[in-house]
Amino acid sequence: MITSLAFRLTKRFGAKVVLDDLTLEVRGREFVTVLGPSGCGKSTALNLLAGLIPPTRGEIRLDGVRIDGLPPERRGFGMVFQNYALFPHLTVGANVAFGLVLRSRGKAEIAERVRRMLELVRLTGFADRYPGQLSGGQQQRVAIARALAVEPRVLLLDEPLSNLDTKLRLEMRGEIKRLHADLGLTSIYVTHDQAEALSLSDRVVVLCDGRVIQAGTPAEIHDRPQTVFVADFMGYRNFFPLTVASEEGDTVLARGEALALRGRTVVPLRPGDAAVAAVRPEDVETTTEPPGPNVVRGTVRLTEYLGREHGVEVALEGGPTLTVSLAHPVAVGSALALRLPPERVVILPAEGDAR
Amino acid sequence: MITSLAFRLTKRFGAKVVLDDLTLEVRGREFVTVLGPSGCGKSTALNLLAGLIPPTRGEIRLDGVRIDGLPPERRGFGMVFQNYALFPHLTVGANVAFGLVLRSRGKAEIAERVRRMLELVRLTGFADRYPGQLSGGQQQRVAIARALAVEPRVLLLDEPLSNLDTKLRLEMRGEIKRLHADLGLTSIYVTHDQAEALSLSDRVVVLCDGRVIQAGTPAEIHDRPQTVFVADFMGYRNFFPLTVASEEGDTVLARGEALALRGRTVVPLRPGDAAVAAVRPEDVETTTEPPGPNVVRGTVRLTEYLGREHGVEVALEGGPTLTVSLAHPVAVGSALALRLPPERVVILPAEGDAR
Amino acid sequence: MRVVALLVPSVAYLLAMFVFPFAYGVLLSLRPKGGGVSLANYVAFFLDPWQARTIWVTASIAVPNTLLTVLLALIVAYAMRRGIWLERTITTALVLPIALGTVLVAEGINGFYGPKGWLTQVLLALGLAEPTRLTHNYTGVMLALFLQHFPFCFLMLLGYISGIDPALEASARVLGAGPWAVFRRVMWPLIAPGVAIAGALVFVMNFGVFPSAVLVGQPAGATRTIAIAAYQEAFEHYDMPMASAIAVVMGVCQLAGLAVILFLRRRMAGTGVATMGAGKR
Amino acid sequence: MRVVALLVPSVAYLLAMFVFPFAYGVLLSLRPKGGGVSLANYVAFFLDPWQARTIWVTASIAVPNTLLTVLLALIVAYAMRRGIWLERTITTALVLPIALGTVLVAEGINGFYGPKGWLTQVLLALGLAEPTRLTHNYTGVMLALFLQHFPFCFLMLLGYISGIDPALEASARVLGAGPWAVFRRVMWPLIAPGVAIAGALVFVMNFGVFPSAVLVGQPAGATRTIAIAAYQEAFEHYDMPMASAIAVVMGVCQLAGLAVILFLRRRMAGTGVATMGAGKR
Repeated sequence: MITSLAFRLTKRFGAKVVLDDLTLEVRGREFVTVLGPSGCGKSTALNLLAGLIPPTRGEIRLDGVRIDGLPPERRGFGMVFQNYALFPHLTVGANVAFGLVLRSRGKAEIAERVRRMLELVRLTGFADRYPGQLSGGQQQRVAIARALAVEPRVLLLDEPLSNLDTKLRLEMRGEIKRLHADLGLTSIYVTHDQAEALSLSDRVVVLCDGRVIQAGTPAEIHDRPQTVFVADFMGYRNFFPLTVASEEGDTVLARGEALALRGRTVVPLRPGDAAVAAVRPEDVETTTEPPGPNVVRGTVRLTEYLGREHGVEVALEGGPTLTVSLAHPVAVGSALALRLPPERVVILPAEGDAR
Repeated sequence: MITSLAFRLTKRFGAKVVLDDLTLEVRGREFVTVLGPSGCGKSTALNLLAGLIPPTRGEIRLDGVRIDGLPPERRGFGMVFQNYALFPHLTVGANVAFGLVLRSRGKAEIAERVRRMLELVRLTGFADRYPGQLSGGQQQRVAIARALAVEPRVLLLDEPLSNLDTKLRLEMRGEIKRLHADLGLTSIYVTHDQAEALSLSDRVVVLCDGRVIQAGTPAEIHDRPQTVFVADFMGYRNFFPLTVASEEGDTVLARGEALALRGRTVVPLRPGDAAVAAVRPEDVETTTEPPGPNVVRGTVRLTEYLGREHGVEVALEGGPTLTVSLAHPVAVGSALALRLPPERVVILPAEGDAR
Repeated sequence: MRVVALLVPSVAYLLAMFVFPFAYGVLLSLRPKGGGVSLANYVAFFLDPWQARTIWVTASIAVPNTLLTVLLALIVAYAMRRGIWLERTITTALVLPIALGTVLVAEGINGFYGPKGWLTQVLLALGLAEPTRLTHNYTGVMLALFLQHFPFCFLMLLGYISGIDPALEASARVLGAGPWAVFRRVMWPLIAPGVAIAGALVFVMNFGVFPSAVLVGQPAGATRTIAIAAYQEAFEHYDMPMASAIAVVMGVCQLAGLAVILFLRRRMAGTGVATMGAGKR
Repeated sequence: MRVVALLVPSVAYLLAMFVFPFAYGVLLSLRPKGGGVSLANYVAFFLDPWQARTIWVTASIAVPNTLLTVLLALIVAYAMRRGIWLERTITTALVLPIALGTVLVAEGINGFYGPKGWLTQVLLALGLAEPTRLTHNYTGVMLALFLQHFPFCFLMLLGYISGIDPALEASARVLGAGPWAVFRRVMWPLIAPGVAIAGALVFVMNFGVFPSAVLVGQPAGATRTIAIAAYQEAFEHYDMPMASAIAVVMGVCQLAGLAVILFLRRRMAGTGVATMGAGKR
């Protein structure tokens, strides 16, 4: 069990800055997710931590001791790769035993530990198969068992679910969560999927162009995004550029040509500031209230059946489009009055280049 | 505009039956989705329709005329591939113009049509770029523009969104929906993603091991799955093997050692039949009712933050695990009383090998 | 760092081993037997028609043979791009000549195509041919070079072509392209760089033709290639500086051929017919 | 169907072209000059020590040279698996000998390594060596074969090794494997099939050595290889049946070498050290 993994890393490839002073301290048993779009530097960060590529500048301390000088094989980490990276010439059992054999454990101990690991990932009886004979989900479970077999001080996971089907992804997400909790692991998880980040993590770090945009608990990131970029990533699908009209505490009223919205602020705003109002499709509700701030009217343009809900695209009077999620079906062309609850609207500073 | 595309196709590779008499009639302007796990034969079906591989047996009729003897270039279909399959040596404009050039259209007509197509997929100004210079989502849009440029009689889409990020996938789904509606297309869409199938389709065909398991509107498939396989695919995550105790109309009561559930049936069941009760995590609610049919008690074992909801795994008294989705957080270890509303529980026949 | 430290000496030695002999040859060619430093050897070569015409002789073998080899290899490799029946057997048969070496190929050619060979006898028996001479002349050298270089060229192109994503072809078909349009508009532009490389390699090997020209050719006349001229100076007249000069002339001719191939490739790219990265994704 | 119809005749012709010469040779070897059908040629070859010892001479060149070439190529290709500085230049330098042909390589070797060559003179000047003879003997042939076959072998192995998913190595490192353990436990088992193929090819080419054995070797003695014996029968004594018999003996030796390589590869696979599909995913 470790107490903390602290690092501060910069990586350049030629003139391109891939990671710009990424600083983070992960506590023991914590599950931290690095969330960002492809190319934001999140996989590079994981490779730097594992020692697979050298940092341009920076340090890594495990329980206060610098480990950035150590080669990967002496860091005692576990890593799960996006494409599984199982050894194709070894059986499942030999794959899981790989790290233990290198640590010169006794034969009986290795056999017992491999058995336990396969049981843990629910693959008892698969020890003699080869990776090529397994399905994607089974291969991913072997990769996890192999990384866990050596009791890693820190478990690094590089988009481990992105090659799986939707259904399998959901199942494996639960599996990872369970293993992390049951085994008391310290995990750093890299993904571009917000649902994975929210459901798995104790803490989420949102990365963009090699820089941390926001970090916090899943609830903080989900409910209190500080930039349009984070809000967009967190499922706010409606963005309206407005101007702040008035403020009281952490609530402001913002106006534009077509609509006026009252909403929460996370970053302080002053009257006259350019702002962007963000709202999720699920937070919009139908209403019978008369038009006014936070109540809008529009015409249904497109509907999408989503099982329990109906995704509806509404053309608002005055131009903008609002995407909403309703419990009951509506007909294309019909008129709707909608309320955007102020406690669910987030007013963010408009930053030209925040994306 | 076509009136109907009817086919009946069987495909064997050696001894393996990949498609077993897949029969379907697609009407003009219809959006039909073939849904199934990987390896179920859905991509093979699309390749047979396009003429890229010959069927072992069967026929394809477009508006009553047999077209299965025609080579792919004479069927007049459009196809969008999972990996985009853009021509890397041609510019975006030349890619989109490809089919028009082969049809010997005039220069001015081609230029105008390419311009309109790129506008349609919101890529105006990208005509002179090469595919390698575009992001995944942009490449996918070029692939769609290229397929649409020739005004295909039928548009075939082979998991077109599976290589994209979560957020982009959502955006492109809307885009495809919009194009299908605006242009009056007839589309056949292949996917393993239930959300895509539900949101896009007029009709969904669920395929398993080359055979149709169930076909119907998205709502039918979603609300009235006929087998455990379909229910599993449609997000029913809780399955309890029970025995039917009594029936009244399309409602039955089923019992097991740990719980008794009243629920809807889709396929008729008789007392004594082995059955499986299926319920979605979102349909379970907390309750204060005393224990009885459809009311269960258990202990919270694991929780997952999902943004607006909390995924909770509950160990029920008597053994089984129930996954539920609650609006408010609960602590691990706390006791819960839960109600499984009878109108939301589906009782299905137990079929040993239905998966 | 450690890797570099280990690598530098070995790479340096390899470079020395491979490059120095040629640098040595160039310097040697400038020191004619008579003494001093001059271009005398080159002047002598170009003024002696018996020597100078070897350039033309070699080119008349190398150029058509390169075109023929590349064209046939391209056709066969393209037809086999999605795998065919007995692929392994056929590939093995094609690689036999490499494995068995120049001499045995030459002997096989003499036996099969020679005046008493099977082919001639079968053709004569069928009344299909006059007794034509196919060996110990230009034709014999062409056959030998083809047998030796076709397999290389074929395997290179097959690797190149089968690396192209099959979805590109499928996509072109659905868009309305027949087999020929698929080749011309999609596959050829993607294959062209590979064809240029294969062609360059075959040309350079053809231009250096030596054993075949001796064994199944007419080394004193119609197939007296420039390599034979160099060989005679070096190992019959023991005039190493002159041999080196001839070798340098040969190298320049090979470079000229490569330049032409590169020029053609670039022109095709310029007119939009060719190339923008190979098919592998 | 149409494709098959087009392909069958061309493939048939190619097979005929490549396979028949060798079938012809085998039949010819069974019809000795004296007449009749017998094994007389083979008996004569094995009873004449001057002829029979060419097998031993050839093997003593081919076997060590194959081991040396494959080992060095493997080391360099493995070290270069993730690309290195000046890769293009180094690769070009290595390919020069192929391009320039056997004769020029031989000449370069004589010039560089010969008694008056640069290497000897530098070594002498530095007082580092006795004036050793490096050419026109066993060493000369070894050098020439190495220069010719190393590039092939290196490029084949580099292609094979760089096709292995780098994540496998990364994953082994993180699991606790140092560079040597990575090679022994992960990379070598995956590379072994490629090494076997490259070794087989180099061995077969080495065993057929002819021009190098003549030009930089001692063709009348220490480097009188089996190919030289065949050449002399065919083109000096004009005894084609005898030459064919020698060629068949050579082919059998080559096959025996291949069998040994395949046996070694299979044994490694059996003990779990090697192979289960290459690295490409």
